[in-house]
Amino acid sequence: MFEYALSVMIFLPILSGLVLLLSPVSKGAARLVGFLVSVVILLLGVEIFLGFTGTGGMEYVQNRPWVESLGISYGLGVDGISLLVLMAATVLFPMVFSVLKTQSKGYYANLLITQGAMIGAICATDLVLFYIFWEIMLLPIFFMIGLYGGENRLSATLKITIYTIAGSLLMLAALIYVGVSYHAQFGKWTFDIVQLAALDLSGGWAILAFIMFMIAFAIKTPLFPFHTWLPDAYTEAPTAATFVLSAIMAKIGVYGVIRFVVPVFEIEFARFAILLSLAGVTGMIYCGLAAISQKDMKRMLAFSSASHMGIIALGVFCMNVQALTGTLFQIAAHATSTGVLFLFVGLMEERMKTRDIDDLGGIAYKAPIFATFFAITMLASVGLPGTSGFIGEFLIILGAIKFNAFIGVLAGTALVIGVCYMLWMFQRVFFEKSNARTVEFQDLSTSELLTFLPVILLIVAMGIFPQAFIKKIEPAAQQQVAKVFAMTQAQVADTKVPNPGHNNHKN
Amino acid sequence: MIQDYLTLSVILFCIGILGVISRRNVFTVFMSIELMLNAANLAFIAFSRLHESMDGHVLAMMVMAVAAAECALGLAVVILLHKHKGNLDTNVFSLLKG
Amino acid sequence: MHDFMSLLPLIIIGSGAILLMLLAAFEKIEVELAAYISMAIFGIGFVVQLLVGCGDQTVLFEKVFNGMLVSSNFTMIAGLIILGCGFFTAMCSHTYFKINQFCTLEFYSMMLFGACGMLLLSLSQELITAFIALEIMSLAIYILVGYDRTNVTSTEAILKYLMLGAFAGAFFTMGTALIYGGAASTKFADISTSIVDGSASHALMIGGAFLLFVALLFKVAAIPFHAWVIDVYEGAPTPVTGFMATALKTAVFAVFANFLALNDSLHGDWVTFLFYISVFTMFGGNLIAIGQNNLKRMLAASGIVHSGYLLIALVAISAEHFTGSVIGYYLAAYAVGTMGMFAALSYLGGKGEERMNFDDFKGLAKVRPYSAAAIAVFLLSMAGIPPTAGFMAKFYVITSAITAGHMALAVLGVVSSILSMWYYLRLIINMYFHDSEETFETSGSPLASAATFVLVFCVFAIGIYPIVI
Amino acid sequence: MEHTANYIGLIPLFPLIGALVLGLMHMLTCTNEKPLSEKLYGTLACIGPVLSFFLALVVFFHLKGLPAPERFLTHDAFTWFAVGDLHVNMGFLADPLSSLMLLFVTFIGSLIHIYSVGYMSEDQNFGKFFAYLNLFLGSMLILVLGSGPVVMFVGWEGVGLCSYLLISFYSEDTDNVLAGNKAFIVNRIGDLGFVLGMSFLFWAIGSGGFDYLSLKENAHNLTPTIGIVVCLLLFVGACGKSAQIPLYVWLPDAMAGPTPVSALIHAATMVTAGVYMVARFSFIYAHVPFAGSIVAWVGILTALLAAIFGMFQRDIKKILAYSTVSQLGYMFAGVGIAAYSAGIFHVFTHAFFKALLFLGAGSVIYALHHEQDIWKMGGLKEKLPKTYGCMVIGALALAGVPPFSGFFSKDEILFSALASGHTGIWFIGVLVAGMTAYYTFRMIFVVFHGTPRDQESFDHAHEPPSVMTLPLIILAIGAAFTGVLNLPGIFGGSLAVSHWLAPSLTEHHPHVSAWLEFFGIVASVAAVAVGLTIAYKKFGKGADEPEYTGFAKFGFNKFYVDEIYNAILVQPYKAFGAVISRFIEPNVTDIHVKFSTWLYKKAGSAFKSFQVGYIRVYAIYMIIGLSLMSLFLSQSIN
Amino acid sequence: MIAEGLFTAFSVLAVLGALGLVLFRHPMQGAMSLVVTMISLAGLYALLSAKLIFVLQLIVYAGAIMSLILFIIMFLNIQNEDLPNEPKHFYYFLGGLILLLPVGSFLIKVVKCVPGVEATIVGNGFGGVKEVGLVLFQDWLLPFEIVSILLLVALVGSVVLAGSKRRLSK
Repeated sequence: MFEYALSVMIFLPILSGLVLLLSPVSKGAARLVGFLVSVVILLLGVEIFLGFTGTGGMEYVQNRPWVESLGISYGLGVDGISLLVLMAATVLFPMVFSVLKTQSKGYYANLLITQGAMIGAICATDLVLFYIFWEIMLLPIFFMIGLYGGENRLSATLKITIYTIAGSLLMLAALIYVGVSYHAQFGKWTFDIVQLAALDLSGGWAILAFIMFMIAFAIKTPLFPFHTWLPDAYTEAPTAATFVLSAIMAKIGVYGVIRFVVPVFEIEFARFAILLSLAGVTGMIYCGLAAISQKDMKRMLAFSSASHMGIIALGVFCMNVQALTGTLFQIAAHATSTGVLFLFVGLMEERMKTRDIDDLGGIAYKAPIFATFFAITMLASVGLPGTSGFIGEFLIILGAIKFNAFIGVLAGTALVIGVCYMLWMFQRVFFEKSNARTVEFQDLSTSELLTFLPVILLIVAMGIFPQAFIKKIEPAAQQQVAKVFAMTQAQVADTKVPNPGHNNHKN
Repeated sequence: MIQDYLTLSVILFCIGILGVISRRNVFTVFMSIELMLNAANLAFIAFSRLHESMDGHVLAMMVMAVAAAECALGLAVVILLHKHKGNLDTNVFSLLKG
Repeated sequence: MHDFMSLLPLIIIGSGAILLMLLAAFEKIEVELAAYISMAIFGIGFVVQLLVGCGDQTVLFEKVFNGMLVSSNFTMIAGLIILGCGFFTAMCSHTYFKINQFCTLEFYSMMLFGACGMLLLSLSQELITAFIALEIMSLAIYILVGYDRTNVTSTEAILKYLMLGAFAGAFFTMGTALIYGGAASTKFADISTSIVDGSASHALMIGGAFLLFVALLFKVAAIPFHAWVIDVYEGAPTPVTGFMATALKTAVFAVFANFLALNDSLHGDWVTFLFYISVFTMFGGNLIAIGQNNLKRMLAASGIVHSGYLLIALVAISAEHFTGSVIGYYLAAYAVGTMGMFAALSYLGGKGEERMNFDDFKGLAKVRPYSAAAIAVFLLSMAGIPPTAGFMAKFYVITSAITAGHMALAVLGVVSSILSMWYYLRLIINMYFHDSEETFETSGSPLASAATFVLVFCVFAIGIYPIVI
Repeated sequence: MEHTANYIGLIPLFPLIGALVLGLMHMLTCTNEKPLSEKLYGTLACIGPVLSFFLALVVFFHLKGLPAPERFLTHDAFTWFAVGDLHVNMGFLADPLSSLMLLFVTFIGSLIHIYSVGYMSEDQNFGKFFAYLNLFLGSMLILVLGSGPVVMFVGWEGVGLCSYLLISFYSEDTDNVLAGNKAFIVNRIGDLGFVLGMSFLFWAIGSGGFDYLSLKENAHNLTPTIGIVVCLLLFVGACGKSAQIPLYVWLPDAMAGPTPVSALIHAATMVTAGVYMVARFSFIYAHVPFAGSIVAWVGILTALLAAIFGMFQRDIKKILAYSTVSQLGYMFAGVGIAAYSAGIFHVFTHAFFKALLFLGAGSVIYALHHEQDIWKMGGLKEKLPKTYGCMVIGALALAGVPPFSGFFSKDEILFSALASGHTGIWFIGVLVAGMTAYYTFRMIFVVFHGTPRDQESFDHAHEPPSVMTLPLIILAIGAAFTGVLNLPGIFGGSLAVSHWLAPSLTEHHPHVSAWLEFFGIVASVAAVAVGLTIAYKKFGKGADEPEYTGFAKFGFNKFYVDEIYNAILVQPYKAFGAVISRFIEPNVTDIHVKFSTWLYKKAGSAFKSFQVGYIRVYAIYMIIGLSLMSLFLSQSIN
Repeated sequence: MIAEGLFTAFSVLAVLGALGLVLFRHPMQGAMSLVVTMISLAGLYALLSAKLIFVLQLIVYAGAIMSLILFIIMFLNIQNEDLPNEPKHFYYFLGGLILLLPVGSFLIKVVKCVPGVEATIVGNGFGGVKEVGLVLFQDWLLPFEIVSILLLVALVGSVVLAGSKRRLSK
């Protein structure tokens, strides 16, 4: 009975969001609807997670031809690569609805639409379908930032929107190129990623297409140096939008690379892997350094999120199963930790009307529960063992060492850099003397406590029993890496391509 | 010798263009366009002489008809302009720009 | 019989035009009624066109018209678009002329005559017929543009359009002459055969086609023949602008494609030429649109950009098996979006088109959320954001370009649509992210708004069910 | 070869459960008007450690019951994560080495819990303190029991976290929090080394299973270069955790925490984790003596440096802190020269006497109401006789005066250095022994002898409650007599501990003449005696703080190492961050956005200005295009 | 022989007339010179033995259309002062010439490519009314028909634009 689960998960939120937008209901009702819908999605998501067998293939597949003349089909499916991203997109949303109480109708409606679109982008197995959802999921963000954002929200929303659309339009050309060259090689039209993987591309246009794909995903992720929209957007955006952007949308950028770029462009990918991984590491260090000198908590978290995305992306480029699995795991882990952190900051802003670190202090004495939750989340995001953050980062660093010792060592510095700014912030906000502003700080109410508790538990559980997740995603990663390796080996056999991925076949 | 006719028609055509781009007087511009149409007609006739088929003549007649229609409309517009500004300078009519 | 059937829409429109003209001559009816009548005529024409359908490439009345009219799927699509645009234009005009009082009955008959010319143009397979049809269309449009005789700007608009249009027409005739000289005939079929058997003089074909294209490119406002379009769009009454922007462009592109597709070697000669033209058109159009503050001017410029995309499609057509599906689909998508914009403008514009600038629409979403949403949808469709029709159209165009081996053209097209993003979003930002100074009170009939929302539906319908392909 | 014993998984579990319970209780009730009673907290807090201690005893005897080569108890709780060849089990390994650590960690841990019940009374965060303490003990036990490097790393980071939390326990005071941050960050730098070391180790020999026993089997596949890299990286981790050059700077500041914490974490257990780790990886270090000697030299130099600093400190806890660093240096010297058992044995004894000294110092501080400056104390021996006695024993042990425990363990190390030909290390070791004796008894004399320097606080001073003195006494006994556990042959002993540890270590005992051994003992004893006498001469009768001049001033300011680090690391880091976010981000990275926006606007206005509105000009545009095209086309026709 | 002479004469006249049209300041003179051009064109048509077109050129063009234009010029009675004064129009003329050089050379290059065969003697009926009429009504029926629509549009249009003000709809 769950074969249509994915379609429901995609279109239920979108439609209900549209209905909310078009119908004159009160904000309370809108919030209720949003909450219920997101809970339904959550349940479906959990069902999918439990029912997922993890054999490395697509599951919950749906495939309907849509435009026969070009072989575009309405194809959905989940595999180990998309599973955890899907979880991130499904599990966290009810929290948002239950925490953010006092927002307008459009706020909740946009949230729903963007959730549906993101789930669509995650589950799509057809390039064109993916692209469509990929574009749709940006629009609600555009409106949310523009309507409910901070003071210079207009420039922020323009920047993120045009920047991202520019990237994705380039991707459009690239993906059409892929489809056309498939037609040229196999004589039939298809945009189904599984079949497109059979393609082998070469020549200047292929490299150009690869670069265009990578630019699109690099902008979304964001990968250094395409991250410059991020601080403004994250800072100006309303809490929920920041949450969505940081927790899920950024991950879809990385996911896109794994799902659509790697299978099609193995050769180019292997060729550029070093460069890309350098970009990832550079971004990680750069943004980590930038974070240390931020006054605004949200901005600091924005930079920290960018920094983590750098290392997550790095895991993709290392092309061995440890790093790839680490990335897939870290996607979920970082989604939980960063998302919750941004929500916490939103809470603090709601209560104290400021995000400026200098105005805060001594919250821990007033709000031990809040402080504890914040601390756990923070420790997860700096990758302390026993929390979700450690497994992913460890696997990525491990893989990076294998891929290239130098890059691995650089990646390792993530352990230190993250701690520096986080502790500094934690000290200034939660310790030290409490001031007039923070002395009335209210601890989490019961409802908020009940909202956050499951996620906190999830963070810890993912740290202690990661195998439950890893054993579902690992086969897919295994296959992916094996395939890339095979292709690059074949390439190495005839042409001498400098190819860093050529010695990690067995793991 | 057909070439001479055609060359002449080209020359006339170019002079017509010249009139359009170098004059600001509405009438002159109109008549230059008429001149261009005439050049085209000459080419038609010359070609039909070359091909010894009379299609060219028919085409020329059609062009004449079109020219007449355009001319009628054009003159109506000229009258309208004159009502508005009492002046036939095309540069006067440049409110729409930028 | 079938020939007659496929001519039927044309006949309906023509006779409707003449009917309205007579009614106007005797001033028997009110303008509203005329609007309804013309809507009815367009509607019937549309339905008939839809019912007639038609197979591929049938020469109509071979004996009588001796192969000057040919109908095909492509012409049917073009006809549908033209008639649909006419229908919606009539709806908009009804509202528009409730607000602005300078309409007489001839307006609608002129519109029908124009549509008649367009249909002829899309069907015609012979140069002089095409020329006459072009002139019918243009003359009718000239008159509609300058319809408000009391208004100096619209008079200026008609002057510019008429003069430059006649100028371009002269090129068309000269081109026809040269082609006639080259191929000893002006019928597409004969031209094609004479090209094939090599009896046609290559140089004359080149020169003639060149001058011909100058005229056609002028009509579709390709750079560098674009300059008139912006002023004329601004000067013309809003519904007329919509009609020009959509139906006229459809007809001209129909004949353009028919002519290019008549022979492969002919098309081959012009690929490079059109390549550069389309690139310049796309980018120049964008750069013009950036600076505009008036919505109609911006839409005119964006129309230039879309002509650029259509030129890409022209570059990519293959004369062997020409279906024109890409061009048809793009025209349909573009027509729906643009028509919708003008429909919305024609009832939001207010008396004397007082609200035509970007800043006049600040905070529209707060006051009239649904209209704002509709406009946003149209803009997104023009910008090519899924799941609207504009996206699929862009998708098909780029696909055809790459399939034809013009990857560079595809990339440039994509880049230009990046450039176009800003001025579309600008209006959305004005509508949504600012507070409203005024209450957008609009008098007039609800027809235009009805048209707007129907068109919103069409945008999504065409986008999600691209049946045309 | 190894046996499974599921109960060893429980050992770390008890304190962890205790931590969870206490933490929840505190978190949920601390904002109430009246917090829960300290009795409740105290008893709950002490249950976990005590239980673990008993289980540790069980483990010990279980192992003892087995024949020596089979003394390996393992328990794989569950597969933690398995990716590709990387299989990491949440597994525990109890072998002689870990069982020894287990014993004294749980033992001393329990004692210090009990002591803290007294010491921390009337603290509003009583519950939180014990939650942290329990959490620490749990992590420490995971560290000790972990069956592989990754599991060890869990405890490794856990203890680091707890030390951060406990150092910044009095978090209202910024300095304490800063000290905590410093500790955590420096530890993190070390952990970076650990992680990288683990990664290299895995890619080298880890594919056959990533726990100690499998690694030990595959150790022979390790190429020397990779071996050196791995060893040094792991040693970086050890440096961070065990406060060796150059990462020792956090430990003195760590004294900002409550004294029991200093005793348990920063003296007895956590800081020795580095030594334990090196001993754990003895099967690798044994392969690459070069790395070992680097370890040894770093250790002994640290010992020297810390001893120098220790001689000039005025804060009683700082003195002990530097002595800890110095002793850790000894231990690393020991494990560095492949005398693992000696190093571990010193860890063992040091745990007792250093915990004793700290707790003694704690009760002094407690008695003087949180006065830590030794130059404000004096003559306390009649006020605090019990404390005084215990402290003296501890001091003797620390100074290495025979027959106290410190003497035997330290001497074992020095002797092994001598025996294995590391004469330089031995010499410095002896020197440091003398200095140790000096600064230890300087402290003792200044604090307890002479005349009170601060009469008023002297009068209020009184012996702390028995809940605090009892652990002192027990530890004193330990400090006095644990030495006999590893009596060398020359004293008719049989190196019991070394033999006990043998199965889990890879080492060989050089056989040398008894004369050499005797000479070594004499030398170190002589050095100790010299140090003692100098100390007595200077401070025995009670003296006031001398003026520090020249080298003394230099040493008093700890060679300005903190200032240097601040200047060359911390400030540049912050400045760089500021530069990036203020300048580079907007002006360099974002330049492509800015430039394209500018270009976009410019082009827009330019094209706008082309629309002049004159018909003639529009026609001219057309003709310009026309002529260009005809130029273009006239190529194509001949 | 005679034909060549006539051709030269007519073409010179035509070009002169065209130049006059472009260069004369007053539209009246321009119109007059255009008439010259048209008449000489008619002569050329005759040389090309296009009898009907010769006649039509004289009647329709030189007659009807030109007189209409002249009439309008008269009707608006343009005085010298309300003509646009175009001081620089000569420079525009030269600039235009330069601009047109490539175009003209291109077109001439094109027409040079037509086979330069001597014109054969064509049959007597060539270009006569009857023959052209037959062609017109057999082959070119459709254009002929739709031209009527075109003229209709032009008619209505000029009425709408220039006709007397009529009551606007209420």
